[in-house]
Amino acid sequence: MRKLPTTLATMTAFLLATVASGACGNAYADDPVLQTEESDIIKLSPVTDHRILVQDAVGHHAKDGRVYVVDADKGKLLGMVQAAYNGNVVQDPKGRAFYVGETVWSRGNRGDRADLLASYDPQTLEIVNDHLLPGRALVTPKKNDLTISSDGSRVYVYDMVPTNAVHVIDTASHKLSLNVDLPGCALTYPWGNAGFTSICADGSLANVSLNAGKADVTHTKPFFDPEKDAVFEHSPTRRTDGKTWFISYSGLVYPTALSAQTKIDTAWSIQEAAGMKAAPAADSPFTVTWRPGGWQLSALHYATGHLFVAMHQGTFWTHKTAGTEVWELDVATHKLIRRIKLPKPSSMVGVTQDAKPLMFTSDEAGDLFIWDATTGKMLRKMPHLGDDLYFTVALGE
Amino acid sequence: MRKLPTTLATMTAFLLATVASGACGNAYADDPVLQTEESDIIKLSPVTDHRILVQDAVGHHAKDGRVYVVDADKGKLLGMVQAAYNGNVVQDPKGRAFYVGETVWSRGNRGDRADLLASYDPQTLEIVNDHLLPGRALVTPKKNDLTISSDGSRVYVYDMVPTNAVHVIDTASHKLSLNVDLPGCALTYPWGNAGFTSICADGSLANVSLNAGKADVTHTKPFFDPEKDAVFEHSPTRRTDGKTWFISYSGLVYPTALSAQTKIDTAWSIQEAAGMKAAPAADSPFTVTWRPGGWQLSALHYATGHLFVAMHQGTFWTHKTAGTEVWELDVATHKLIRRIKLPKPSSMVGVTQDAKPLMFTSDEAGDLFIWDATTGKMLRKMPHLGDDLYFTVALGE
Amino acid sequence: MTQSDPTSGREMRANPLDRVTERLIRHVAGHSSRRSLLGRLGAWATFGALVPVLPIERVSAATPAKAASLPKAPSPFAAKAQTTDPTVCNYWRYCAIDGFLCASCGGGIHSCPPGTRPSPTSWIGTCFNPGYGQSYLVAYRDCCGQDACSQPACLGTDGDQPSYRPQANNDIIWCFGTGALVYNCSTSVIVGNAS
Amino acid sequence: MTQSDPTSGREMRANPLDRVTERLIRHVAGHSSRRSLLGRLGAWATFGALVPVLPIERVSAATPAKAASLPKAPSPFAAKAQTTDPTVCNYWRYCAIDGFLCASCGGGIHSCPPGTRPSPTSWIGTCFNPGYGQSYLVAYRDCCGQDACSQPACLGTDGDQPSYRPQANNDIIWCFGTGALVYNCSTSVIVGNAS
Repeated sequence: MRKLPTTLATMTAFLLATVASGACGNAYADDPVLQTEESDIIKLSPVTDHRILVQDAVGHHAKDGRVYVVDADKGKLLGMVQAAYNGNVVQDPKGRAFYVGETVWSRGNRGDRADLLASYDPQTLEIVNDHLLPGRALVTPKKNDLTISSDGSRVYVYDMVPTNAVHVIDTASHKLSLNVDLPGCALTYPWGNAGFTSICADGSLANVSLNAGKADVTHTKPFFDPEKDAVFEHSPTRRTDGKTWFISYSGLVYPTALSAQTKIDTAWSIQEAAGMKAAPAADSPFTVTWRPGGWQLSALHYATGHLFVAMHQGTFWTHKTAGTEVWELDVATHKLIRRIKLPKPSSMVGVTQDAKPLMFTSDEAGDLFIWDATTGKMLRKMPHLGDDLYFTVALGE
Repeated sequence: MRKLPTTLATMTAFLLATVASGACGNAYADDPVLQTEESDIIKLSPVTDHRILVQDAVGHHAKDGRVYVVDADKGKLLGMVQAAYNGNVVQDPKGRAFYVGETVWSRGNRGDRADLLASYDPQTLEIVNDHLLPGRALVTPKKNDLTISSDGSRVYVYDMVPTNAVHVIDTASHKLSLNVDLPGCALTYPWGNAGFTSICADGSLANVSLNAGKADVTHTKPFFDPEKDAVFEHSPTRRTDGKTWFISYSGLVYPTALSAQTKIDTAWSIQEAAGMKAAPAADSPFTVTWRPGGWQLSALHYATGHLFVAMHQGTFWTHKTAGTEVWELDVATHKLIRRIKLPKPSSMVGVTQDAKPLMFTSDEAGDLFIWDATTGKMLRKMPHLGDDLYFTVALGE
Repeated sequence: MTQSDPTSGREMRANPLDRVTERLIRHVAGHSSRRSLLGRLGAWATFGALVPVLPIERVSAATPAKAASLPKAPSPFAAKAQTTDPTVCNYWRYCAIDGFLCASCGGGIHSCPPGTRPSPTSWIGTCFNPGYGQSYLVAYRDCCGQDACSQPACLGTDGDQPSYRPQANNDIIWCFGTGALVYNCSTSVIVGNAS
Repeated sequence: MTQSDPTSGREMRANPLDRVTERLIRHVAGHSSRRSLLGRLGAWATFGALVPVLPIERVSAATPAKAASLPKAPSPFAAKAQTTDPTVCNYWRYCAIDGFLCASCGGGIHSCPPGTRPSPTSWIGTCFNPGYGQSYLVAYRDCCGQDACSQPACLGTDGDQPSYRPQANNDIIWCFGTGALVYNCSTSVIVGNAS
C-alpha cells in the first residue's frame, strides 16, 4: 500500500537536489502521467439571447448581494459579481456591458459610504469602470430603480436622499450628466433614448425629456388611487417605444404610451381576460380571488406582446404573495393565452426577448426554474442558484 | 366594517389642523388606548457565566460573518456584531470587553484592505475602539488565531503575511505593543500574563516570553510527527496556568505545561481512556474506529479538568468529520466520564466555566444545542441561530 | 437585562408623534408643491421643530373593551392577529412589517437590539388590536448598524403601498440618519390611535 | 464559451512547478533557519527565480495502465474516487480540497471563473488517480476576487494538516497576491507525479 501523503520533507529534498545537480526531472518521464497544467481564467463568449443575469439580494446577508451570470440553455452558472447591499443590475441592450448599482461602507457595516455604478465587461466579468455615484435609493431591489436608455448611452439611477431624484449617467464617458429632482415621484420607466417616466405619489406620472443636458418635466393627471388600488412598480416597459403596462394590485392593466405626452389607455382586467369576474380592490379586503402578486411579478415578451404575470389566490393586500401560476396574456387582444402551473410558488417572472423565448421563475429555496415560454413547459431547474432571486435580466430587454 | 388603511390624506389633514387650532389631541383621550411609545435601545447587564459569544463564519457569505451574543439559560439571542471575512472573537476574561478581529475591503470585494480589532462594550455592543491592525491571518476562524492574556491586558493576533508573526495589542492603550516574528510557527496558546506558545511546522513548540516590550523565544524539541499524527489547533488551554492538552488526529492527548520552559508529558489515548484500543494513525489509513474530529472540537472545564471532545467513527484523515458524540474525559485520571450522544453531528464543542457549566454543540443547519454539562442532558435548542457556528466563547475561558 | 440606558445619549428622546407629523407634512408638501423645498427629506428636521408635541395621554389603567362590543377586524391579517407574542409574525402590530423582528433579535417590540440604532424615520401602518377593538398608527422603525439579524422574517402587507408612496412602503431601508444604513431588524412603535 | 483568453495578461504564465518548488523551499527554509529571511513569504518570488523549470514531459499519448495491474488506492477517499465528473466531491483530484468547486462556479478543474483570479500560492495535496493507478501532486489554487460562489461545497482531508503546516492546509484563504483576497472557489491543478 502506498504511503499517503508523500512526505513533504522528501519531496523538498528531491527538488532541491534537482536544482543542485542540474539533472532535471527524469524521474517523472517514466511514469504513466497526466499532463501538468496551468491555471487560467475562463473568458465568456459575447452575450447571447439565453445568457441571463440573475439578481440575488441575499436578504439574510445583504452586504453580500450578487448577480449571477447564467447559461439558461445548459442551466449552468457562468460566474458572478458582487451587487452589495440591495444592489441592482441593468444590461446594455446590445449586451456590450452590464452595470451594477451597489452600496458599500468602508468597514462593512460602518465607515464611509460609497454608492457605485460598476461597469462590467460581459466576457471577462472584469470591472471596466467603477463610477462613484452621488447616491442611490436603498430599497429592496426592483428593476425600475436602475434602468437604461434604448441605445445604452444613459443609465438612470433612482435616488431618495436628500430628495427624490434621478441621476443620469453617460455610459460612454462614465460621467454624471444630469441630476433630475423629482420630489413626490419615484423610479424610472425609459422610453427610447429621449427620456423616462416616473410614478408619483398621487397616482400621476412625471415624464422627463432629456435634451441637450437639461430635463423638461411634464405631468399627467392622476389615473389611479394609490390607497385603493396602487399600480405595481414591477410593471413592464417595452423600452424601445416606451409602451408600458401598469398592473394594479387588483389586476387591472393600464396600457400606457410613455413620452413627453404620455397617453394612458383604458384599463382592462387580467381576471376578465381569463373569463372571471374582475377582482375588487381595497374596498372589499376579504374577497378571495386570483390576483397578481410577488416581487418582480411580470415580464413582457416585446415582439409578441405576451405579458407574463405571477398569480395567486388571495384577498386584497396579498400583493407580495408569490404566484402559484404564471398567466400569459396577449396585450393586444386582452385575452388569456395560457395558465402555467408552477411546481413552487414564485415571486418573480422573467423572459428572454428572442424568437424562442425562455421564461424564468424562482422559489423560496433560491432555485431557478427555466421554462420554454412558447409551450409553457418546464425545461430544467438550477437547484439553489442563490438565496433570494429577485429578478432576471435578458439581452435586449 | 372599518376601512383599511386609514386614508393618509385624512390623517395628514387632521394633524395639520391640530397644529393650526392649538386644540391638541383631545380626540385620542376618549378612545380605548394603548400608550404611545418611544424607541429605545436595549442595554445588557454585565456579562454573566451563561452569556456566551457564538462565532458564525457564514461560509457562503463570508463578508457578513458575525458574532452572536446569546443568553444560554433562556436560549435567547441578545444581539450581534459584525465579524467580517473570517472574523474572530475573544473576550476579556473578566467580561469587561470583547474583541473582534476582522478584515474588510473598502468596496466589499475590492478596494483597500483593512484589518481591524474592534473593542466592544459588552453591555451596549458599541465599538469603543476600532483599532487598525498591521494584518491578520485569513483562515477559516479558529480560536487560537486570536487570544488574550489572563489579565486581559494583551490580545495576540496571529498573522501570516509577509511572515508568520504575532501582533501583541495592548488593550488599555489600544496600541500595537509588539510584533513577534515566528517563521515556521503558528497560532497562540497563552499562559497567564507572561507569554504564549505557538506550534511549529516540525512538531515542536515556540515559547514566547513577553518582558518590558521585548519577546524572548525558546523552542521545545519536536514531540509529534505532523505528517503521521498532527495535533489539532483546536486543543484547549487553561489560560490561567498555561496547561494545555494537545489532542492528536488519532486521539492522543499530550498534557503540556506551557511556559518559557514548556514541559510535555507522556501522551495518553482517548480511546484507551474509554476502554478501547488506541487508534492507529496515518500508517493505517483504512482502520475505522472512534476518532476526534470536527472544527473547534474540544473544550475544557478549567475547574474540574473535564475535557469534552467531539468524536465520530471513521478512518484516519477524517479529522474534520463532525462528532456524533461528545466524550467527557478527566484529564487527571485519563478516564472517560461520559459519552454524550448528539441528536445531530456537531463540528464544535463549547463549555462555560462556572460551577454549573453548560455545554454547546451545533449542527450543519446552524442550530445551537445547549446542554447541562454536569448531567450530559440536552436543555434546549436554538433553531438556526446562524449559518456556520464555529465556536463559542464563555466568561473566564 | 433588558433595561434601556437613560444615559446613553442614543435614546430617541423626541416624541415619536413629532416624527409622524413630519412625515405627514412632508407627504402633503410633496403633493402641494412638487418642486418646493418641502418635498425634500432634509426638510423633516426643520419642520419637525414647528410642530408641537401632541399631548397623548398615557392611560395606563385603560381596560380593554368587552369582546362582544368590539368592532370587527378590518382585514384578514387582523382577523387572525394575536396580542400576546411579539416574536411571531401574526402579532397584531406586524400588519405591515417587513423583515426581522427586533423582538427576536435582542430588542423588543419598540426597542432596538444593543449595538443598533432606531431610525428617526419610518413607514407607517394602521393595525387593528383585537383586544381593544381599535386600530392604531404604528411606526415601523428600523434598527440599523448591523446587517440582517437573520432570524425568521415576517412580511405584513396591510396597507403596504409601492415605494412611490414611501410613507406606506416597507421595502425601503428605513435607516436614514443613523450613520451606517445597514438594516438589522424592525420595531413597531405605537404612535397614536387611528380613529 | 469556455476559452481562456491568451491575451488577457492575467493568465498564469510561469510553470506551476516553479511555485511548488518555491513553496517547498520556503518550507525547508522555515525549518533550517527560523529567523532567516527564507522563512518569509516574501521570499517566494526571489527564490522562485533561482529554480529552473522542471522539464515535465507532456505525454499526451500516454494510455492508462490496465486495471488489473494498478496499485491499490492509498486512502478511503481514493478507493471511492471517480475520474469523470469534476463537479462532484468524489472526483479524484479533490482528495484534499476545501470549498466551492470552480468547475461548478463558471470555471473548470484548473480554470478560474471569469471575474476572479487564480492565487499564485496554494496548498498541495497528493491524490490518487484510480484510472492511472498513480498519485499526483495537486495544487489547490483558489480563485479570488468575488465572495463565495455558494454552490455546494466539498471537503477532502487526505493529508490535510493544521495551519502550522500551511503547505498542506486547506483552511487558509489562499488568495495572497491576487489583489482582493476574497475567496470564490478552488481549482485543482496537476503539478507533477508523486512518485
